[in-house]
Order: sequence, then structure tokens, then C-alpha cells
Amino acid sequence: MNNDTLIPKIGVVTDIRQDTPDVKTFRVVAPEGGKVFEHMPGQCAMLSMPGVGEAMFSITSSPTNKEFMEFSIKKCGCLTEWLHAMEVGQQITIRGPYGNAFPVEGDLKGKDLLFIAGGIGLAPLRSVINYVRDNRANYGDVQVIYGSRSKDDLVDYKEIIDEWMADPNIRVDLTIDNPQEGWDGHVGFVPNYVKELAPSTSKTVLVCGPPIMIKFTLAGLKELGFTETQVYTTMELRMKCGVGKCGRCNIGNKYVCKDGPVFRFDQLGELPDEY
Amino acid sequence: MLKISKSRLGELFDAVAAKQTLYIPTDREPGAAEYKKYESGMELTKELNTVRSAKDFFFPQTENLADFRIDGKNIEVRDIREECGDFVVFGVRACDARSFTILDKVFLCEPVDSFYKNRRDHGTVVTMACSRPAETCFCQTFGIDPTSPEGDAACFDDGESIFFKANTEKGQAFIDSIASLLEEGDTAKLDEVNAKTKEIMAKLPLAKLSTGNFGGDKLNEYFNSDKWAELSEACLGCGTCTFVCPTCQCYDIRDFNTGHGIKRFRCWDSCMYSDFTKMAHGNPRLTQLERFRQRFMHKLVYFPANNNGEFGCVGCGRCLAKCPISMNIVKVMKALEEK
Amino acid sequence: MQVNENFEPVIVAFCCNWCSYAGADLSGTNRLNYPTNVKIIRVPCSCRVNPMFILRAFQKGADGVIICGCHPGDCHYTSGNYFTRRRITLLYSMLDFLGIERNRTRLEWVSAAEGAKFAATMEQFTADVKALGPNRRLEDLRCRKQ
Amino acid sequence: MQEAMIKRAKELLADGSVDRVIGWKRGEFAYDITPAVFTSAEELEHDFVFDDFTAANVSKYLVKETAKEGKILAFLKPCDTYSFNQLIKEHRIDREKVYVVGIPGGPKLDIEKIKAKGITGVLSVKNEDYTLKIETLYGEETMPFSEAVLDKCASCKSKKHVAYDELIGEDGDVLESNRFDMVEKLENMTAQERFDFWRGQLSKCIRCNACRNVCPACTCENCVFDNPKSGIDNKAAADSFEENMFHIIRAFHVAGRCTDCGECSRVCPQHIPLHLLNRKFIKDINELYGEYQAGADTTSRAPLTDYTKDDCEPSVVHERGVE
Repeated sequence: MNNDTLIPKIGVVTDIRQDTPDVKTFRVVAPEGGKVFEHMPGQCAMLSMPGVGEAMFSITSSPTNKEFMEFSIKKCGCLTEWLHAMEVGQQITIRGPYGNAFPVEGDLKGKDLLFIAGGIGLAPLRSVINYVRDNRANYGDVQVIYGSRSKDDLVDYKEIIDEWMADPNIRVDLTIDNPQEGWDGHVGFVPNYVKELAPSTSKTVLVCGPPIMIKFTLAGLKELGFTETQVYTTMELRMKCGVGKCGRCNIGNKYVCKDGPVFRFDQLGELPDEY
Repeated sequence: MLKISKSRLGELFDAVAAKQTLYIPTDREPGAAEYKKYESGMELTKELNTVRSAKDFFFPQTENLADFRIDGKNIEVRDIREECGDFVVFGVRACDARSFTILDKVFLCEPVDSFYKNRRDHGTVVTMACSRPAETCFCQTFGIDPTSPEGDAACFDDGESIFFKANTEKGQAFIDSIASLLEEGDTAKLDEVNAKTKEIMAKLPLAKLSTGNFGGDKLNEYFNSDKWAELSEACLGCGTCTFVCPTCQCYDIRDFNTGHGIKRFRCWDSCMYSDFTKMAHGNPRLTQLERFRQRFMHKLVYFPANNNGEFGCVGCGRCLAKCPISMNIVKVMKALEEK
Repeated sequence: MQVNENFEPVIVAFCCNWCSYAGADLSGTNRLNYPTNVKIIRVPCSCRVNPMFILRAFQKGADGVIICGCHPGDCHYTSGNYFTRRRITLLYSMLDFLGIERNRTRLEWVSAAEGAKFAATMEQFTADVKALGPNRRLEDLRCRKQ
Repeated sequence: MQEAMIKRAKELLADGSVDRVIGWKRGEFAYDITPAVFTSAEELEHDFVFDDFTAANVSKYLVKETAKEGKILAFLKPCDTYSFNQLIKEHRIDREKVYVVGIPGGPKLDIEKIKAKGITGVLSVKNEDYTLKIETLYGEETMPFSEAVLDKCASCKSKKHVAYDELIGEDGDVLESNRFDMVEKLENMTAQERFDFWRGQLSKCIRCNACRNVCPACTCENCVFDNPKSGIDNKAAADSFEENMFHIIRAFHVAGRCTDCGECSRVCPQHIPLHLLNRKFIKDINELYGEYQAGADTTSRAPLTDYTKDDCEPSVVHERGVE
């Protein structure tokens, strides 16, 4: 019988990084080494610990990384608590890749890109940002606006400082919600910061973060003159199968696991407001 | 057409069961029929249809997807799939036969569900034309002709004999396998029976029900309808409609710790349940209104939107008969159509 | 009934922390023998035993379940075991109603001073369950040891 | 009766005594009646129905309804008033927000029993002197009223309203019922026979949760069977054990609180006689701890939250009936 996507493969956790007080990044490789499967930026995978639970997570590493996959996971439920408690060397099960991806080889090619992320919302965008950095010639101007509750809550802070900020080919603007000792950067919510920075409306925007942040960011972008067809986001709903069959992650007739998770705002606008 | 006298039906069943597993609808108790594995002497029910639909044969209520063994930090995944044995489901009604086409659209589209396909490949569906439709029947609303059911092979009952017609190669193979029991028969009486059934069909209380006002293009119109509050008001949030429905296909995946390993199960789930879309950080369908709306929008709008206008209902009438509070797709359609 | 001499039942004993568990301890310090089939689960009070615990024990492979608590009137929490008595009586009666063998379930009052009674009770209960054979009516086939 | 009820409801709506009315709404056929809330005279006039098929117990809806603003008029049959009282006792209903009009009880009809007689294509059902005249697509059929009565009505325990603000019609009495007959019959079987009986019944269960969701005693915000942390929240039984567990625990959780309204068996799509499990508990409670009727009052202590120092020991199970 052919492989069935519902029967998972084994992944070994080879590194665990504590990014923020409640976010850890897990590095996963196949038992024989290398990646368990290939993916495109924005796609997701089902991670599971049998007996504990199974859930969908976006793959935060770039496909250009040929050695491993990474997942940045916030502790918020049964499975994520278990994952946060595990040690390096632990095996988990993994299946995927699921969903569409950001159109990095399609509509985004040659465009000026603006990434806007809030908190753990950086996880799916990090994959795209690193993909773009590795294929820098294919894209125009690249700007990242990233904000979090505090300095400690900025996911992948080390990579942002050491690599992205050091990269002359992209611009990174960071902000935190409240003033904090040791922080001399911008203070304020992401949507307001976006308005302050007033990026050029020629850019294509990729936004991800808490629903409330997305809502206000979109409103802000519209005020600046952006249209819905310029803005992409990525969604998350409860999923069981990952292939559009178990029937729960739909928004209208679109399944987030299969038709998403990446949607353009004009596409989302045609769907009912149930997410 | 080839036929067999009804008095010899038992012989036919015995012959089929000698070669492969045969399931027939039989009476469990007065007024309640269910599919059972045929054993010699078992009689075909006189009920119009079974309480549970025939989807169980291809999409069972629970099934084991995989087993896991955990040893320290290591996990072993055991693929426990086995090639399914050949089987025949006899006496499926036209509505249920159509439901397989609908389930196929879900499970056989990429990526193919190998669990479903395995059973589908090995199962032969032998349908039975209806001659006594009930008041709850509305299969004609979905373009189904109960006097000429789909399925691999179709059977027709003229009161004295059962006639056989093949619709697919598998169906032809089934008829060939029992050919020695069949004889050529005259269908004049059968044509009369069918004509009479069609007369009844035209007189059914739900004969006028139409899907004309539904389909993929009605998404926002109906999603935002103010009828949902009233329609869902009495809904108990149970799964009766879902579980008796031949086309409901939502499922859940659960793990069970046996003490010496983990078994991963797939089981039916219902969008009517409060935890259907519950996540660690919230639930997009918080009240019964949203859950209720999802079920009917799925059948009447979302499914046709994704499947060239085909609806996710076959008009079998099970939910009409079984809903504890008698709320059902017919009432929903009629209410939504009222302007 | 045919008794399979090789069958060793799994007995789950829920023992209240204050009396029965101490009773079990005492039977140990007095070097009294009781069958190794008995797996003790300590609970703060016999009334902590949710009916679900009993069913789950059977599900996961127990052949008999016994609850031990302080004698009525001696409950560390004044009245816990009075509630236990009603609850467990009704539950056992229901299990009986569903056709589950009566001798698979028991409730005994064992005080901290009754080490001998604890050992004798376990001896007797294990023998009774052994006579019944493996639990088949209230087992979960998935949990059966292959 | 229906006319009198509509008239009274309209009066109470008109004079502002109540804002809403909960009752039953007409369906597509003669028998498919849905509990519904009415807010206007027109709606009542058009859709309100009270006939031989209005069996649904609407008291549980009052949990949701009394959480809303305003007062609601509830038409309660005698058996429904027991559930109502029990919910009051458990502080699930705000009594101040309900105006209860007691209405006569059954016996009500069970369409499934009519269909089990082989009568299909039912278009209308008329009761003429306790003979049912059933018009069908295939001609007219008749059957005795008594043979189509719901099980719960056939063993009615009481025609007395235990809670009401006003009555339409006469109040009745608590009845001598035969409701424990079947329980007794089962008790007198051997353990093997009982096991086979229940395995046969419970194996029909499809875990649709209709019994739980309709039950006026099952009002937990989050049921243990829906709680992932309980470890038993399986949606469908993968093993017969889970069927047993679900029904034992459900019956146990309502023991001493179940008023024997019979809704669980009425709504079961698979006709499992679930009420027998509840009645077994009721019978045991009556025999072992003294007669107790849940919902008969709003103040007494429930048998499982009470005890006496000389209660019987569980060994009583061994001393009764047949092993």
C-alpha cells in the first residue's frame, strides 16, 4: 500500500533553544540525518507525541537550510507543554508539509517586501525572510518590522541582531510594547509603528501576529494607501488531518490546512468572518 | 433482464457469502434495520432503510490508523494497514449509493486516503430500487432516481422477483458470479412497479423541495442570515444528525494509551460538538449557532462551491426521522429561502 | 467453574491513607503474607475513589478491585467513608445489574491496627477473583497483553 | 387545550407579565415537533402546537433562557415540573424569571412505534376515541392509541404538578406505576443473561450524546466526557468497554438527581432503554435508603450527598437477587 499522509514519520529533536520565557525553538532532523521532507516558506507540519497530542506548527526554518527544520513553539496547551518539557535527543512524529506557501517563486518575486510580525507571529515569516535573504537577487527592497511585548519576548532575537541587522541588504525595525531598561529602540504597538514608519505603498506586505494586531495593522496599512491585494497573512485554526478532509479548519469553503494557511486579504474578504 | 425469484434469495445470499463477506440490511428489532454480516437464514429487512447509513463500510465509526511503541526517547511507528478482503454490500438504497460518490470526492481527492480507498477498492455495492418511499424522503431534490439507483450493480423488486443490472465492471463481475442462479425474466411488471413508485414520488410531501436557491455562490447571503439564531435555538448540540448522515465525513484523530503502546484512532466527529474547533487559545465557533450554521452551510453552500455544484446531502431523510428536536436540513432550507 | 491454576489475577486495592494503608503497612511489619497480585493505590480517603477509577482499573487490566477505608465512624475527615459506602454500594449494584461478576468488586473497612485483617482480606479476595478467571466482561481489548 | 394555552400565553405577553414563551413549534409532518421560544402573538397563533406529539421536556432550556434578560412563560407537563424543581434545587434556573403554567401531561405518542408497525409514509395522525387513524401515502391505517404510547408515558409516575404558578386544567395525583417491572425482571436474570442483554443494547450506541445533551440533569458546563484532561473524552467507542463506561458513568452522575423523565430513551436514535439504568439507581435508592423522588421538592438532600450511620454495607449486593 502507498504511504498515507496520516501515518507520520519520525523526527529527532537535535537542539532546543529557549527563545523567550514561553517560546522554544526546536531543531528536527530525520533519524538518518537530513530533513524529514522538503517544504516551501509558509508551509506547516503536524508534530506529535503519540499519547499526548498532535498539532500543526509552521516551519520556521527556510527551505534553503538543507540540514534541518526548525519550529518555534509557544507554550499554550497540552502538547506544547509536553514539547517544552522534553530533552534533546527525543524523537517525535512529524508529517507534512501541509498547506500552500507564500508565493516566493510567484507573485512575490521581484517585489519590494515588507514583513510585519508581532510576537510568535515571526515564526512563519522567519522562513520567508531567510529564504529571501538566501535568494536576495530575486527580490527588491526588504524591510522587517517586528514587535513584541518586551525585549525578552522577541523571538529569535539573537538571529535578528547578529544576522539580519548585520545584513546591509535588509532593514529591520524593532519595537516593544512598553519601555524597558536596557532597551533604547522604539517603544509602541506594531500597528502604530507601521504608521509612523509609513513604508512605501509600492511594497508587498506579509503580516503575521495576534488577530488583534493583524486587524489594526491592516487598518493602518489601508490608511497609508495599501490595498488588500498587496497584503498576505497566514492563518491558524484547529486541525486534525492537515489535508482538508477532517472538516474543522474551514473558513467558508476554504480549508486553512489545504487552501491556506497563506491568504491574501482580498481572498479573506470574500470569506465569512469566522476565525 | 436477469432475475431470481424472491423465494430463492436465500440461496443467492448463501452463494455470495460462500465466496466473500456479504452484508445485508436486516431487522434488529421491529422498525429498526441495520446492516449485518450475512449468516445463512438471515432475512432481508422490509424497512425502507437502515437506521445507520451505509457509509460505515467505507468510513467506519472508529478505525486504527497506526500504532506507536515508545522506548525511552525513541518512537517506533507501526503501519498496521492490511489489504482488506473483498466484500459485498447488498440492498443499499439510491440515496446511500449517491453518498459514496460524495464521500469519494473527499477521500479520494489528493492526497488519497488509503484507508478509505482500500475498502472502496474491495467493496462491491449492490443497490436496491425503492418502491415504498417514506414521507421523509427527498432524494429527488438532489436528482436521484430511487427507481434506478447507482452502485456497482442495481437490483429491482417487482414483488415476485429481484432483477439485476450491472452499472460497473465490478457489478458485472458480481452478476457473473451468481449467473448460475439467475434466469432471464420479463420486466413488464417491474415497469409497472416503477411507474407507480414515480407517481408516489410526485406526491411526497417534500417533492417540491428544490436546491435552486442554494449553491456555492450564496455564501455571504446565507452565512449572515438572521434565521440561524432561531433555527439553532433548540439544537441540543448532539451528534445524532451527523452520525446517521450518509455524507457527514468529519473526523477526529485520537490516541489511546493501552499500557503497552499507543494506538492512534480515527473516529467520526461532529461539527455540532462544542469542542470541534476548540484550540488551546480559543474557539472560532463559540456558540451552537455557529456550529449549527457550519453543518448546514457545509452541505448547502461550501460543498457545492468546492465540488462543481454537487450538494453534500442525498435526501435520505434520516436526520428528519432521528433528530431529538426534529430540526433538520429541510426546515433549514425552507427557512433560509423565506425572504 | 473451571479454575485455571496458572491464572494470576491483577488486583487493584484502593487504600485510604489513614487506616487501610497503615493496616497494609502493619501486615508487612508483622511479616504477614498477602498475595503479590495486589497492587495498592493510596488515596487520601476512601471517598476519593471516583467510580471512574474503578472502571478504569478494569479497563487497564485489573481482574478485581477492592476499596479499603476506615471503619464507619472513624473517618479522618469525619464522614468521608459514609459517602463512600452509599456511592460504592450503588455502583457495585449497578455493575451487578450489568452482569459483571459480583466477586470482582469489594469494599472492606480495615483499620490501622488490623494488619491481620488486611492480609486475610487480600488473601480471600484474590482467591475469589482467581476462581472467577480473567476479567472479560469489563475489559478493554486494546489493553490486553499480547 | 392548545387554544387555551395560546390564549393565556397571548394575555401574559400582552400585559407584560412575561417577555417570551417556551413551548413547541409545528413541523413539516404530523409528528416532528421542535421546542421553540415565541415572542409575539402572531408567532403563537401561527406555529404554537400542543398535541399528542409534544413530548419534549422543555425545562432544560430554561437554564439558557433564564440567563437572559426578562421573564419567560414555560408550559410544563407534570413530569417536566420534576425536572424543573430539580434544576431549581441545583441553582441552575432563576425561579424569578420563569412563570410556570402547568398543563396536563400525556400519554404522548411515539412516531417510531407507529412506524415499527410497518406503517410508512405517514401524512397525518388523528386520535379518535383512542384509535389512531393514520393517513399515509399508501392509504389509511388504524392502530390502538395504547400501542403507540411513548415508553416513558406508558410507565408514568405522576400526573401531579410539583411546581407551577397557575394551572390550565386539573391537577392529577402521583400514580402507582409499573416503572420498575423491567428492572426487576432483569434483576431476576442470571448475571450472564444480564450481561448479554446489556451488551446487546449498549453495542448499538453510536455515542451521539443525544441522551446526555437532552438530559435535564446533565447541565455541567463541561462534561467529563468532553474534557481532554479526563482521559476518557473519546468521541466514539473504539472498544465495547467505552460504551459500558460512558453509560455507567452517565447514569451514576445523575443518580439521585434523575427525576425519571425518560427523555434519554425517547431521543436515543438506536432505541437503547437507557432509562433502565437510571431506574435501577432509583430503585436501589428507594429500597436501601428510603423512598426518594428527585424533583418532588426543592429543599431535601439528595441521597448521594447524604448518609446515615447505619446505612447498609455494599455486601448487600451479594445478598440480593440472582448472581
